[in-house]
Amino acid sequence: MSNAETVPIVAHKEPGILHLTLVLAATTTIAGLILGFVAYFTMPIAIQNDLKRKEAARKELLPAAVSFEAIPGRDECFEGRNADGRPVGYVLKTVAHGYGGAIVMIVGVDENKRIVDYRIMQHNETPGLGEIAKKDRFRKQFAGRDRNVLEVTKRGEEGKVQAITGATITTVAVVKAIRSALESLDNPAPETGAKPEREGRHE
Amino acid sequence: MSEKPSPKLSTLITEGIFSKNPIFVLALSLCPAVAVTSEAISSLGMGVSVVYVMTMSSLLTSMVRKLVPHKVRVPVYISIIAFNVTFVQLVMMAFLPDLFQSLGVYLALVVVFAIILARLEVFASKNGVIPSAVDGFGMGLGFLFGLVLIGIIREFLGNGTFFGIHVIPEEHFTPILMAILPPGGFITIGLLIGLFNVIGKRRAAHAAAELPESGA
Amino acid sequence: MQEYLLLFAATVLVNNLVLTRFLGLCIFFGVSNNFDASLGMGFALTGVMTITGIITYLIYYFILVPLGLHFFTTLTFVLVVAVTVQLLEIVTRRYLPNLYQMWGVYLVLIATNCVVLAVPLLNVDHHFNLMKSIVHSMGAGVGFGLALVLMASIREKLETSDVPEAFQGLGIAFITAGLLALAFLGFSGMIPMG
Amino acid sequence: MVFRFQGGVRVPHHKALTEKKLVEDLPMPERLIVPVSQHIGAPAKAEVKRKDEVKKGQILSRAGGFVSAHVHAPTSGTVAAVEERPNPVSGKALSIVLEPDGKDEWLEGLPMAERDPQTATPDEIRQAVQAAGIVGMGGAAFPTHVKLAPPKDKPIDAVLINGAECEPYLTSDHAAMKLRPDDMLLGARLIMKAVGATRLVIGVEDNKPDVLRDLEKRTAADPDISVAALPSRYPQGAERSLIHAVLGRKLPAGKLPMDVGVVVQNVNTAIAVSDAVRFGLPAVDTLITVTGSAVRDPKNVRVPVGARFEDVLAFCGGFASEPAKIIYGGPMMGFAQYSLDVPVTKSGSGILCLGAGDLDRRPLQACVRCGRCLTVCPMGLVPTRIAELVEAGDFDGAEEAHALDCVECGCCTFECPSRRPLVHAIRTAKLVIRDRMRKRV
Amino acid sequence: MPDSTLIVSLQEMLVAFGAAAAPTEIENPLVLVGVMLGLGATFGFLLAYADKKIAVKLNPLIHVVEEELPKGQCGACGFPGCAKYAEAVVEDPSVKPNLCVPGGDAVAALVAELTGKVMEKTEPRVAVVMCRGDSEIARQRYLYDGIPDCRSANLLFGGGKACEYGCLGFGNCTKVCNFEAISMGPKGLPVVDLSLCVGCGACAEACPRDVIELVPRHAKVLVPCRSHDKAGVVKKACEAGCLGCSLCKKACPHDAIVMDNFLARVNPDICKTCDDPLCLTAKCQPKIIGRVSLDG
Amino acid sequence: MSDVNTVETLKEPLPVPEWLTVSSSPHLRGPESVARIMWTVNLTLLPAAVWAVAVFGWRALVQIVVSAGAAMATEWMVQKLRKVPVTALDGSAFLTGLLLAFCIPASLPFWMTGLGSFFAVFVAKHSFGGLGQNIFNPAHIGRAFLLASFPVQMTTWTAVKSHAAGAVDGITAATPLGIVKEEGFAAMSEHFGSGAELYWRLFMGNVNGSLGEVSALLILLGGLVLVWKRYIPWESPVIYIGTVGLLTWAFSGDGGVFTGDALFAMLSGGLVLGGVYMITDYVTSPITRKGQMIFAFFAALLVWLIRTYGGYPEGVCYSILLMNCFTPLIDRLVRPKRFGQEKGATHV
Ligand SMILES: Cc1cc2nc3c(=O)[nH]c(=O)nc-3n(C[C@H](O)[C@H](O)[C@H](O)COP(=O)(O)O)c2cc1C
Ligand SMILES: Cc1cc2nc3c(=O)[nH]c(=O)nc-3n(C[C@H](O)[C@H](O)[C@H](O)COP(=O)(O)O)c2cc1C
Ligand SMILES: Cc1cc2nc3c(=O)[nH]c(=O)nc-3n(C[C@H](O)[C@H](O)[C@H](O)COP(=O)(O)O)c2cc1C
Ligand SMILES: Cc1cc2nc3c(=O)[nH]c(=O)nc-3n(C[C@H](O)[C@H](O)[C@H](O)CO)c2cc1C
Ligand code: SF4
Ligand code: SF4
Ligand code: SF4
Ligand code: SF4
Ligand code: FES
Repeated sequence: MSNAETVPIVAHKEPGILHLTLVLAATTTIAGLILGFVAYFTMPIAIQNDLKRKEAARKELLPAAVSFEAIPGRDECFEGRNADGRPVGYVLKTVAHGYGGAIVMIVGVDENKRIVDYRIMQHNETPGLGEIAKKDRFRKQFAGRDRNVLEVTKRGEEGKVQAITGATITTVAVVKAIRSALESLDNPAPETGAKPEREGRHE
Repeated sequence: MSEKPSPKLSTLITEGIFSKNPIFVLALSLCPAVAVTSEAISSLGMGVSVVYVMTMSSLLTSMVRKLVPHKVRVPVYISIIAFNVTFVQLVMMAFLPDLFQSLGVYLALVVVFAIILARLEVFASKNGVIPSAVDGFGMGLGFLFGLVLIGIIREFLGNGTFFGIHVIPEEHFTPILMAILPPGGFITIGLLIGLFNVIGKRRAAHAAAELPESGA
Repeated sequence: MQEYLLLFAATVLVNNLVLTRFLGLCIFFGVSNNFDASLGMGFALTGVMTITGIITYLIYYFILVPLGLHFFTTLTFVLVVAVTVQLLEIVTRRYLPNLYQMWGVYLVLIATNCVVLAVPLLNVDHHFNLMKSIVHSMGAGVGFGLALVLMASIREKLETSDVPEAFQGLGIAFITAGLLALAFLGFSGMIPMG
Repeated sequence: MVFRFQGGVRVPHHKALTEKKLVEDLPMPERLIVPVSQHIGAPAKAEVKRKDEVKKGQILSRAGGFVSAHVHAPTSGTVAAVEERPNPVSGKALSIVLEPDGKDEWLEGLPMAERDPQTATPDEIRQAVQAAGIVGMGGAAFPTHVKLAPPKDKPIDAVLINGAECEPYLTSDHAAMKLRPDDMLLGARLIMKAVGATRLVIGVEDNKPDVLRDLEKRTAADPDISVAALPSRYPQGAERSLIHAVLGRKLPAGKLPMDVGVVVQNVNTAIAVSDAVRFGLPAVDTLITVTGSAVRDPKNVRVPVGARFEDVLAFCGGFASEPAKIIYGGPMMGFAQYSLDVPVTKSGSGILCLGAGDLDRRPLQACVRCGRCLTVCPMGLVPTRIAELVEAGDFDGAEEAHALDCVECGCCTFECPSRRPLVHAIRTAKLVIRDRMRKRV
Repeated sequence: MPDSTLIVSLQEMLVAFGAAAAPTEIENPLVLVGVMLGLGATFGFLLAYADKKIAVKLNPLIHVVEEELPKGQCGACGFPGCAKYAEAVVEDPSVKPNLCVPGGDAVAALVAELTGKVMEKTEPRVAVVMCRGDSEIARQRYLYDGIPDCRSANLLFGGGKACEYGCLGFGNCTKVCNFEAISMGPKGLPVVDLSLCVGCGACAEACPRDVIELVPRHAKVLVPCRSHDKAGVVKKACEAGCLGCSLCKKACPHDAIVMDNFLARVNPDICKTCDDPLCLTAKCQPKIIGRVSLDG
Repeated sequence: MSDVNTVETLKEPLPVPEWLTVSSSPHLRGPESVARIMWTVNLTLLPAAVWAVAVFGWRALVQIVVSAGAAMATEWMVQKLRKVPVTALDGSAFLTGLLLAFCIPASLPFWMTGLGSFFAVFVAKHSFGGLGQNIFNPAHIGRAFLLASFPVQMTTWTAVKSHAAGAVDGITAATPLGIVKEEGFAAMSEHFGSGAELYWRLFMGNVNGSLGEVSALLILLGGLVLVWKRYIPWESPVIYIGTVGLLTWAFSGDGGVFTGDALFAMLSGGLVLGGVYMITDYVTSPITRKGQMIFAFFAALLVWLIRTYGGYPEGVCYSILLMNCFTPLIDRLVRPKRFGQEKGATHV
């Protein structure tokens, strides 16, 4: 804010407090009204899009299921049902610390608590490095594993998850996140509403 | 500014892009220039948003300029900008959710870009609707230009792609990852500024050489 | 306690707003060519950010959230920042003239700076409680001040250096900031935030 | 006992050229140029005018106050002019051009009948020194009688005779100590008496073992006199460093030796004191070393004050090769000259002629911040910072960085691997700062 | 990717919108209007109140005056920067309105009017390098090996130039000009750009040899030399040095030229009334007396 | 002195020299020069370089040649472009290149080495004005640049020859610190042994790592020479290496306080190289002794922090770069004591 503006030399009558207040109030009100009007149209679209995306992601992670039921008391944890309404697995959100911060993912698990696939929703890993964890090539290693065969190797040992070269930390984090998801399924649901501060929100 | 009653519209635009480029010359509103330029596409998205916000804010400001008392002009102008920004946010959220996500907080921060408020104060608040809109547009274009240039360079170096398309086959290209990391942003811009200076100097030297020798 | 200390350290060093988040660059490059100004700006920013951090917290959780007006966050916060800064300027000038002498001049610059707006937004984004919001805002200010002072001391040295003409001024400032950021990569992965 | 001081450098001595040579006397030249003022302090005023006939020892210019010194005629002759003449230290100075008549006649009553030094009272000593116009021969040319009159509240317990001669090439103090050791000791005792000191230390660098041995022998019987064999390290002879090394007392910038109870005098000053007290002889000549690779016949020469370089050098056989640099004084602190038409002054210690091969023409580089200049600075300064500030034109900064504390010893520049002209920059700073101070008042 | 770390994520936004405030709720425009009105009014009131009741009133004239100053921040007025001068000239009746050198008469008149002070005329002046001994003409007396700085060179017996009055040519003057009006010419003498020089005198101040003089722009004739040496000495040192022969003085019918210790000096105020500068016809041997036109 | 003077005219007129050089005192200069210092430092690194080639084979040699060559070529090019005196042969660019080569794995593709060396000299050194003006240690900037740009290649270590048989895939082999970071101290001991055997291997240069990490012994010997020549102070390396050992011993042990393996911490990674050659770089470390000691201490603290809590197994490079940022500040605040002045009175 500069003082560059020329102030009139002869002081004419200055607007009073009420005047100033009204001008600003009017501005914000008008702005608010228009925005409210816009939001009225755009918000539903945005919400619809987002719901669709999530639904699609769940479908992909658990192809066997046709419908998903949120499990009460758990944060974003869904039970997948097939056409008969029989549970065929779970899709749930899980978080772990990677190289650059939290990695937020959703994992699809079949009814035998074996991994189907996962999606990384949000992460701060290095693009082109940690990001490889998003790729098919890497994800495929996980299919069919259960929590007992989740170990990382850097040296190509059989039966273990082969680490991304140069991004072992990311690999370990992904594995940790999945393991904690699987473990949480084994535990009873926690008390509802016990999470005032959500975990996993990261810069 | 106010002494020249009607600045030529075309110069307003070229000034914005070149001689008063907000990023390379004025060094204003630098944050997004580093933050969102690791990909060309988000640079473009940011740039277009800024063009919109600048044009519209200038336009609106020059419309209401006579009604706004001096004392509250800053909050009023800021409200006008914020209004435009929120509008962009709402629209983008509905129709371009991915872009919205990758611009993140920086889109909201357009509100406080010094360049926008500065143009409102020194130009839009003293000029008519059309010149103001054009001025905002020109400045916005300069910003867009700078952003996209940086974005293209960084994306190419750091990822080997041009707007997401692999221009060199992936197998034959080892990206220089740092280009899209924070330091890479600063350094790329630093080197670009150096390059601009060298080019500018060359051109000035050429221009001077063509002038007849001026006696003392 | 430890939680707060860690959050503070993380904000100052690991997630330094300027060097890893590119916030407040206009001030960062504009002010750091003068050492004393940088120090002053660091203090002024810390003060302003702490105060706006508190105000925005209250407005957000007691007005916007209950009324479901989240999408006015940007508009509201920016007004809070602008008005707070202007009020602070007027009030300190009147009642704390010494303080104003030292730091008041920087207030003008702060009003339209993105770091001051970004910090409240981040507070909300991280779902920080009031105490954490305060710690985070202060940490952000201190981190910014640290980066400024480092940069200023470096640029002061550069003034007597033979920097190539093409890089003089902003060019070398950017490169320096880049190398600072490269060095600050060393902190990455150190303290998780949140 | 190891005598150590802060900082300093090891310099090549280059003393072999004249170290073994005896002292020769310069034949009286055809013309002398005697600067009217040859000391620091209030300027003296000329007392003669053109065409005046003067006798040797007659006052040519009279002290302009207490901190000032007379200048006496070095020989008998005619005053040819009183005018501005080139000066080896200040560039140009009002000087008395004297044409010797060849008779070298003393003024009436000079030399006096010998006075028994034992009977001289402190006041008499001071008066004799003041009348003789003696100034410090160690380089600074400070009027000696002032140093011999310390104020009551500054008791002096020790007198240091400075025979360090740490400057490379120079051997004039060495030669004097060989030639007139007893006069030197006598002068030193007189100084002790004048200031009421109880201790006398003669500091000599250990690259003069002959003198050290000789002096030790001569003073063995005296419990209050000691001879300190100082390690050869430049600037051992600088007052502050010497006091620190010998007495362990630290003399900060801005303080005088008398603040720590010491008076420091050069060996040649001591000899002059002895001459003045015993025979009333004024300071009309000085012992200098004429040396350097470009001089055909390097010598230690006693020259009348006012002898021009040209004449002195001719006496030493002229040049062996084209000189590239001619320095008045030693190579570390001396003044480079551009003309040979300049006179030797009372406090002169040498004329050094360097050939092109002696000059260091390696290219100048930017400071690599090696910190050597800090390590060697005897004053604990940061020379490179001062130089940087000067380059940036920040003289307030230079003042805050204590540029004025610099004694211009040259250690920093000597040591700098980048060949930075640090002393030159600091001298510029001192000039500008003093200028500004003057304007401030 | 750190770049994307600031995301107020879509999810977050949507959770907020979706869960807490379904779009239907926004339908109630009263809440919205109420909040926005309230916020705007509160802020507006706070600001307005603070401004009226708390703010320290500064004389608004200061800003007005500052606006009129050229903002060279050159300090020629004797104050640290234009803002300080503006403050002083408004607040302190003893500060003259014509101190701004770059602004010249026009600004002085404005400032005088604004502050109600009496305007005195300032002569527009310009820096002139009073030396023509460039690297080809002037002789050196020694090889200077030292810092390329006029002050440092001057320290060593007055520098390498044989003439003790002339320009040393290391360009200290060029480093202090705020208006980029003076720069080193090709032959080691500084050159002043008359159209840029505002006559602030910073360069003259910086010169250790007083080679630069501020000369009224109306000056017509100058002897650009500062040497007080006698002819013999001058001739040995420089071909462009004033010999002190006083031929020009004798040629001038208006007594505009005086001899100052072997140096001819022209009084521009007398000289400006002269239409026919006879002094130029004098047989000046170094040919340095000359006509100038300093009107930029 | 009345007795001696005889008056006699001087016969031969003296040929007065026409051109004399005039400069400020002193007129005598010491023997040291930048080039001499730099090449000496290079020379002290030679044994370690030879050993690295012996251990890693010809690739190590090529790395050194490429790195040093690119550094000098860059310096030459920049100085030609800027039309300033060319100092590419003064040894400082060579040293930067050599030290960079010492910080990278032998298996790094050569073009990356060249690029890193170019970046080091161009961006970190010459954009600041060249020798003496840079803020950051060029060699370390080169390494940090390479690490940030090519993390995969930069963390793929060649196994030392004597160890190659034990490496699983022949090419990649983890460094001791890398294994400690990811799998814990015990896992590292499995690979590299423990106690005296481990120390001996580290000391003699028998572990995987970058070229300069291999032999603590030879680097230390080089350092001794430099200390003896008074080119570097002894305090900095001692404080740096010692503090890391102390902190590790005190806080990083598996069995509680004072059980950490200090010797392992001190000998592994590039700590010795960094302590001897890199925190002592004149240009990028504080100019006063006191400042250098502060620098060394905090750098050590950072090494320990990064090794213990950070994202990287090794913290030497970043610790030094981070402290480089503080160097101008330290120089601003820490001034030597002026002669004879009381404490505290010296600050400007
Ligand atoms: C700029 C930069 C970015 C990095 N990004 C990641 C990352 O996103 N994920 C990761 O696991 N490691 C990352 N690393 C590497 C780690 O710091 C560490 O060296 C690596 O994980 C060791 O893994 P390796 O044992 O597989 O080589 C990065 C390194 C640098 C220099
Ligand atoms: C301005 C000035 C004043 C001095 N005043 C005294 C004094 O009052 N008493 C004294 O004994 N010495 C005095 N000295 C002499 C110094 O202590 C010192 O001996 C002299 O300057 C020679 O120093 P140097 O040859 O080491 O440079 C004074 C010196 C200077 C420069
Ligand atoms: C760097 C430096 C070196 C000096 N070296 C000597 C020396 O070797 N011999 C000496 O007599 N005086 C030397 N002086 C002068 C002494 O500091 C001191 O002024 C002198 O001994 C006082 O005696 P005077 O008044 O009789 O000259 C030196 C001064 C400085 C600053
Ligand atoms: C003792 C010593 C240590 C040095 N260490 C380094 C170093 O770690 N990295 C580097 O690039 N140059 C080093 N140099 C060389 C030189 O100082 C460096 O290139 C400068 O930073 C370039 O301006 C060193 C020089 C010396 C004398
Ligand atoms: S700064 Fe002065 S006192 Fe210190 S070493 Fe240099 S010349 Fe000597
Ligand atoms: S000795 Fe020279 S290179 Fe070393 S710090 Fe001092 S000025 Fe710089
Ligand atoms: S005019 Fe004065 S300051 Fe300018 S170059 Fe000449 S001597 Fe130096
Ligand atoms: S040339 Fe001299 S007088 Fe003219 S503007 Fe520049 S500094 Fe001022
Ligand atoms: S401070 Fe962020 S855009 Fe200016």
